[in-house]
Amino acid sequence: MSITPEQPVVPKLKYNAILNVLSKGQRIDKRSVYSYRPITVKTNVIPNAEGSALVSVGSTQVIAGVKLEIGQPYADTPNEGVLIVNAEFLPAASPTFEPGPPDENAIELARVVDRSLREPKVIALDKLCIIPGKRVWIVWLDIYVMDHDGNLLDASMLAAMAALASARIPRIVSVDPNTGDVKVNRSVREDRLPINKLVCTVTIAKIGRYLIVDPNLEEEAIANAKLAVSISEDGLIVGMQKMGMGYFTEDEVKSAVGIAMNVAPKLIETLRKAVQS
Amino acid sequence: MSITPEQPVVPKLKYNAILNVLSKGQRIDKRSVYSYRPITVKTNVIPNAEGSALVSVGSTQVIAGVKLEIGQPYADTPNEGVLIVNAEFLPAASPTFEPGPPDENAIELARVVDRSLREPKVIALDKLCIIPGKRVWIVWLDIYVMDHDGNLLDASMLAAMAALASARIPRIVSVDPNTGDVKVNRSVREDRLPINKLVCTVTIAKIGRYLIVDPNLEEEAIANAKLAVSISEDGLIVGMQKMGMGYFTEDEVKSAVGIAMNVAPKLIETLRKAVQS
Amino acid sequence: MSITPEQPVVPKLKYNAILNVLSKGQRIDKRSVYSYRPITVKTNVIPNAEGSALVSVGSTQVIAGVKLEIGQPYADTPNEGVLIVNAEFLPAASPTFEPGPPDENAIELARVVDRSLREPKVIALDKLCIIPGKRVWIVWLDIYVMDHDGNLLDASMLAAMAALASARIPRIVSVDPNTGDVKVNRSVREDRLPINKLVCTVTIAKIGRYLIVDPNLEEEAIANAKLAVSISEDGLIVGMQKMGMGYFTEDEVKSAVGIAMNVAPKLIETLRKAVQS
Amino acid sequence: MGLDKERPQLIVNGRRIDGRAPDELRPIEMEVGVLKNADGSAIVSFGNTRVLAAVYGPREVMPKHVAMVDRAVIRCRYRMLSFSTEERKSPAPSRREIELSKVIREALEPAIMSELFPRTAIDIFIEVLNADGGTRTTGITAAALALADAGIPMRDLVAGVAVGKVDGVIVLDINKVEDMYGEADMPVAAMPGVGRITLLQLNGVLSRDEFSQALALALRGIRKIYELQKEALRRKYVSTTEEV
Amino acid sequence: MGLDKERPQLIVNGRRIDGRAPDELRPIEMEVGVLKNADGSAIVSFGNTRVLAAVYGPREVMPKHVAMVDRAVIRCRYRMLSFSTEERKSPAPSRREIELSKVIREALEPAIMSELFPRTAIDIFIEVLNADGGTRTTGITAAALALADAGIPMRDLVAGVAVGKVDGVIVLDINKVEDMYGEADMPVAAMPGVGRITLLQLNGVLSRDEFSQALALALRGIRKIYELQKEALRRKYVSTTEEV
Amino acid sequence: MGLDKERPQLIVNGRRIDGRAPDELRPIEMEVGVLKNADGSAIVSFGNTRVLAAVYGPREVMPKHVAMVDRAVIRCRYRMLSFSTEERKSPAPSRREIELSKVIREALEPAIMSELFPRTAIDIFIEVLNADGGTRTTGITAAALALADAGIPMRDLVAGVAVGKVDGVIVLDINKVEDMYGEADMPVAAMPGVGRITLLQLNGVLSRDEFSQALALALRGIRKIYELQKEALRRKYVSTTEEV
Repeated sequence: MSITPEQPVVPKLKYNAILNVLSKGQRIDKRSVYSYRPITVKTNVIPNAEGSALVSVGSTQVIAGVKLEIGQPYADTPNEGVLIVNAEFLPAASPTFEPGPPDENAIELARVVDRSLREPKVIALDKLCIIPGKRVWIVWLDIYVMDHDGNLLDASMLAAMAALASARIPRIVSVDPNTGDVKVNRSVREDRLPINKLVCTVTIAKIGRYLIVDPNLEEEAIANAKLAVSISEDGLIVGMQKMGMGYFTEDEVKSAVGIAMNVAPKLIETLRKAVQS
Repeated sequence: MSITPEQPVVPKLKYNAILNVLSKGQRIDKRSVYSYRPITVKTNVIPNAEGSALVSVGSTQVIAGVKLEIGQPYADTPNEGVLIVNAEFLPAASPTFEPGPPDENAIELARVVDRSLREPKVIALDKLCIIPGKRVWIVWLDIYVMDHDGNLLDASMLAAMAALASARIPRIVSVDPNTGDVKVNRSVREDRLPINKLVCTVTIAKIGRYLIVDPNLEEEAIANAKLAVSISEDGLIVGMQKMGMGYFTEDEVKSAVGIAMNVAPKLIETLRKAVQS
Repeated sequence: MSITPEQPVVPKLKYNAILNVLSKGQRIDKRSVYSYRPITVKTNVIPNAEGSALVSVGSTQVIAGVKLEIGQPYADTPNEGVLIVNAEFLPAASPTFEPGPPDENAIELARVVDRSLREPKVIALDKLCIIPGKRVWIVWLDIYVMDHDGNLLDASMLAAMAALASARIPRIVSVDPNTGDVKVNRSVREDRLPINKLVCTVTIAKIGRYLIVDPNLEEEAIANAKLAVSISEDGLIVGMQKMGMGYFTEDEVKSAVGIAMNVAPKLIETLRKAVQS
Repeated sequence: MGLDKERPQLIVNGRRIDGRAPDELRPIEMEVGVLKNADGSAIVSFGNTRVLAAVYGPREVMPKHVAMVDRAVIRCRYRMLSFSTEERKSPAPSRREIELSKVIREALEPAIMSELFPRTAIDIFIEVLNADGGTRTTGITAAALALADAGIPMRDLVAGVAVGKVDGVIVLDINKVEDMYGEADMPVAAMPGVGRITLLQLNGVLSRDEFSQALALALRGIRKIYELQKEALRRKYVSTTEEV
Repeated sequence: MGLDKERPQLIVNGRRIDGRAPDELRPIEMEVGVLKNADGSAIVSFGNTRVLAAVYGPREVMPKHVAMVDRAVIRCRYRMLSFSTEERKSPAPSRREIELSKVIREALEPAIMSELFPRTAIDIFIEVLNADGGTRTTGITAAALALADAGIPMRDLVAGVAVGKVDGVIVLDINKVEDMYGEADMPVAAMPGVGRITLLQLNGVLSRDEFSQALALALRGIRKIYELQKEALRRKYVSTTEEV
Repeated sequence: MGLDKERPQLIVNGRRIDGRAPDELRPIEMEVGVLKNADGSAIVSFGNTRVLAAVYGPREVMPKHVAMVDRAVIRCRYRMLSFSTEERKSPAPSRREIELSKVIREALEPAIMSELFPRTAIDIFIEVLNADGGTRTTGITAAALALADAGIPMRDLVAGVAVGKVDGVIVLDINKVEDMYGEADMPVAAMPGVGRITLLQLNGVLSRDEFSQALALALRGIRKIYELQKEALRRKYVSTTEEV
């Protein structure tokens, strides 16, 4: 059962203050309406992961890791590797998060990231086949939210993308096509995980009648609704998700998409720098 | 832990009214003590199921569906198909049902249906072997209670039986006895699922000292206990289950069995008509 | 989440009484500080188990059973059998135990028993290989606490050890090294499960400044902490676990180990007698 | 989308695999008030996609601490019955079902006047009987009818449909095959009377122009479905009145 | 009941596979008061079937909302220990165990004067130590003794036994092999002193005559078990008194 | 410890596989106050073992019945992130994680002045980011810093380290390879300022002398770690002051 969540209490004064600066094209933290908080991306932070990244967007912190394991392909894609995305909101990240299996918010986040990677074929899964129909690389992408100050999705997508793009594949020592036995030496990592293109999400929040990007926790608390737009480096829309209990008009949706397409290249650039280094 | 259930509150007036008409051989809904409410059986209501039936008994509604899948036989019956029966009480069906995995009542219902099908060999499981010891048809029978107005078991058994008897087996395209690889074309359904005989259950409720069949929800609320008798079309007793917190005397049990054997042929006839059409 | 447990309420009077006799080197049940309550070990109490033992230490009762099944070895020990230890505190055993999956106390107990068996190689797992890399004996050791009057670990370890040492292996009728097919006749049991050495645990409780062995339920309720020392029949320390919310000084730890090493041979002797008969 | 092998041609001579024009809905059936116990209920079919929705409430909340002092809580569960899909679906709730329960709830929340019923719950159960594409939007359409049938005050009905891109063409109300082999699947729900989009997801790849075109097509389809909803409610109201 | 291959002959010269006559019970042992902590307890064996029952209560109910204002709630759990069966049983509760917990509770409810203890719980734990057929009826027999041992007022003891049809013969107190290869297994429980049948299940196929015959045989067996129960309680009472 | 095949030689010329002397700690890093939302937090690394600890509290307890009238309840969870290990770890809590959550809680309880905060909860979350041996003791060391960072009054800090026996030699601060192929792994935690051992486990085989030697080595190592803890807290305090 999905249930109406408890609404965070935002004092009227605060609410008015946020709206007031928005009416002047500003944010309470001095940002412009279409700009992000400072972003940092650190890759290869987890020695045991084949790829990893720690991302901060303002005070929001997310860590993502990639583990590569040998497994069986899906029956309908016998010559392709498999991508599995999970997300968890650590109870460390917020006083309101509780320990336990991922809730609907974490599941939604993981599934939006998953679709945004899968649909534009971000990973070249066709290059991850080891024995056709029998053995392929399974790409486990695990995302953990460590500190929650709003806009978890965009931070998670950046961490996911950076972890994938910096991942390297362990050495395959031997392959027996008959038995399906594949021996791997995990202590040696060689080729990069093959990536076709970079993707990011841009989350636009609607507060009153205003649209802003990268809402922080206070802004999210008073936002009517959010629209996340996934955009690939070649400028296509590769995913979309309306979130929250409010609505958008057709015009608002179109504006939001336009804003997202303007902002996305900067995020893609940030990613490119982080994974090249 | 099985726990004493909350007793539905039945006003004393109602209770006396029901008992009063019963003492005259009647029911509050004008039925005679040994007659069923109107029964409808619609088969093939679910295109994606190999067999399906929607049954109503008065206002009680149950839907059952059969899915056929390729799988492995049990080790002790290597040349037989496998039957798996599940039942769920949808939260839509009653204000007292909660979402979640099947509770003890749903599990008991599924197991009584299962035994009533298994013991008299209703399905010719021996004809569902594809590769001896390796591949057989798995018969998944899923029962969902949609609207609860009493006597869920008899309605469920009717739906289950009708779904099975109207099911058709998907075409097997190829079989490789060595690898166990079986290819199926689900878009073409051919032979009927082989059925040896039809079976029904007749549930007798005890209210005060009176025995009645097909109790509705109000009658169940004040019944001391129920006895379900499963009967095959050749007039044998193929299952039995006492339910509820009360008891029966030896004489009451014998009377109940007699009533059930008298009533069963009508239910079997209803089933026969529904699955022939 | 592990959570501070509810503290049992021990009347001040009782507490003082226990401390008072301890100060004279005595226990409230007349035992000396380093002696166990009466111990009984009955083996082969469960006909369907390959090995079993019912152990009582005072009023504490534990039953352990061994089931042997054919299964696959772990990838890193292809020529060895597999040991799996589970423990459950039956709700029958104490008014404070609730039905459900094992809690952290039962899991800790099982894992301490497991390590105390695994590290000193109590079972000759290398003799339980049937087809190298493919088929080995799986040793399922299940421990159930039936009545809780303190010191569950030592009683459980005695029951586990006695069940293992009295277990006999079912007859293997046929082995097909190619298919991995192994036929077993469970109605005939032959060789003993190969045991390299006997092991016991000695649990020392700290009450005030005093160290005692085999605390009963009342003593456990007021103990600051416990130290369990696992000792093999050849006098080595093969495991250790500090339990409880208190602490030990370095000297207390050393004293406790000394006490345990003195007491262990008596427990080993009790075991030896029980499994020889 | 996946499943490239044996991919069928989805558009032939401007017609879709089931013969429809690109902007054509499947045959739609709606029946309101199909259950006795539920406060409101409806079954809606879009072609072979068939969904039951049932509503209980406003009613007492259990457990109590879930209640809110200023509004009713909306609880929503979307599920697929085991036999509704081509391969049997395990009855354990999938991650997909958990996500869809959330987005469906968020698609209905803007329409329900929940502020009128503080400290209560409104429970919405959506059971997919047969799945052939567009189950979430069919479910939203059915749930809106069930809410109305339960007499719960709403700002407007909510109707939904999935548009998509198949063989390069933007099409309305995609079915399972089009979803599986197409380039994009975009479910949309809206309150047509007040012009509010309450659900919007995109699973696939679109250019900005294609997106605008798809959104407009969805909103046109939704308006047609909305008319069918109002007619179904009228039918129910008339037949109930006649019975009296 | 499946497993046709290598099916043994179950009746030879009028004797059963373990040498018993058709209407003969297995050796029965009963011990009352076997646990220190439980308010009442008993171990009962029918041949190799061996079951422990423990009772706590009447006691405070947690969580409180489960309590009833006019009676004690009875909570009952039937379980098989992992090593009690030929193949190791997984400790996760099976559907069979969940069903049996319910029918056993319903077999005991009519005997317990729960109306004397409103707002409390009576907890019954049945642990199958070794399973060789008839575990539910052995469990009911043990639970009745444990309830009596706990001093809980009862209208009568409850005793149970499984009858069956093997090789065409109606037999009393079937064991595992007879259950597995026989034509029918029918567990029955009753309050013999007052003539009330509180559990009745049939797993198999019987004619109407065979059913009547089987039921009568079960009730005769139950009367014998009932005498053994009373003796076991007397023994406990005497030994307790002697200790004093 | 298993895995006998291809067992590497662990001590060569008195040096360990990573070049350390037997009584040498790995490089240790500690950072306090790494999270914004948590009341206290720290990341501690022992070589490649890297653990995050976060503390919330004292705060209101939910559900309420868990609260204690005379003290704060301590709740503790130890977890390994999925990618922290060589083979991906399933996110379902393992029995190992459940046991370690308990022993870590019991290692911290003696230090926390929980009697000052009755009816509240102090929640400790330990997340293993990368595992290379000694994760529980690294976690305890980090948790003590997080508790101090949260301003929770403590009797002393708690620091921990795992000692072991490899190739017959007693060594300090064992890493994963030494744990896997060595003869014994003995995690120890203590409050060094007051000489109290709060965690002690042995997984392996030791003689009595070896045990005494190992315990003494552990306590020496713990004292060094304790100094680093105090320094890390001082650093945090100074930098915070400077910011002001």
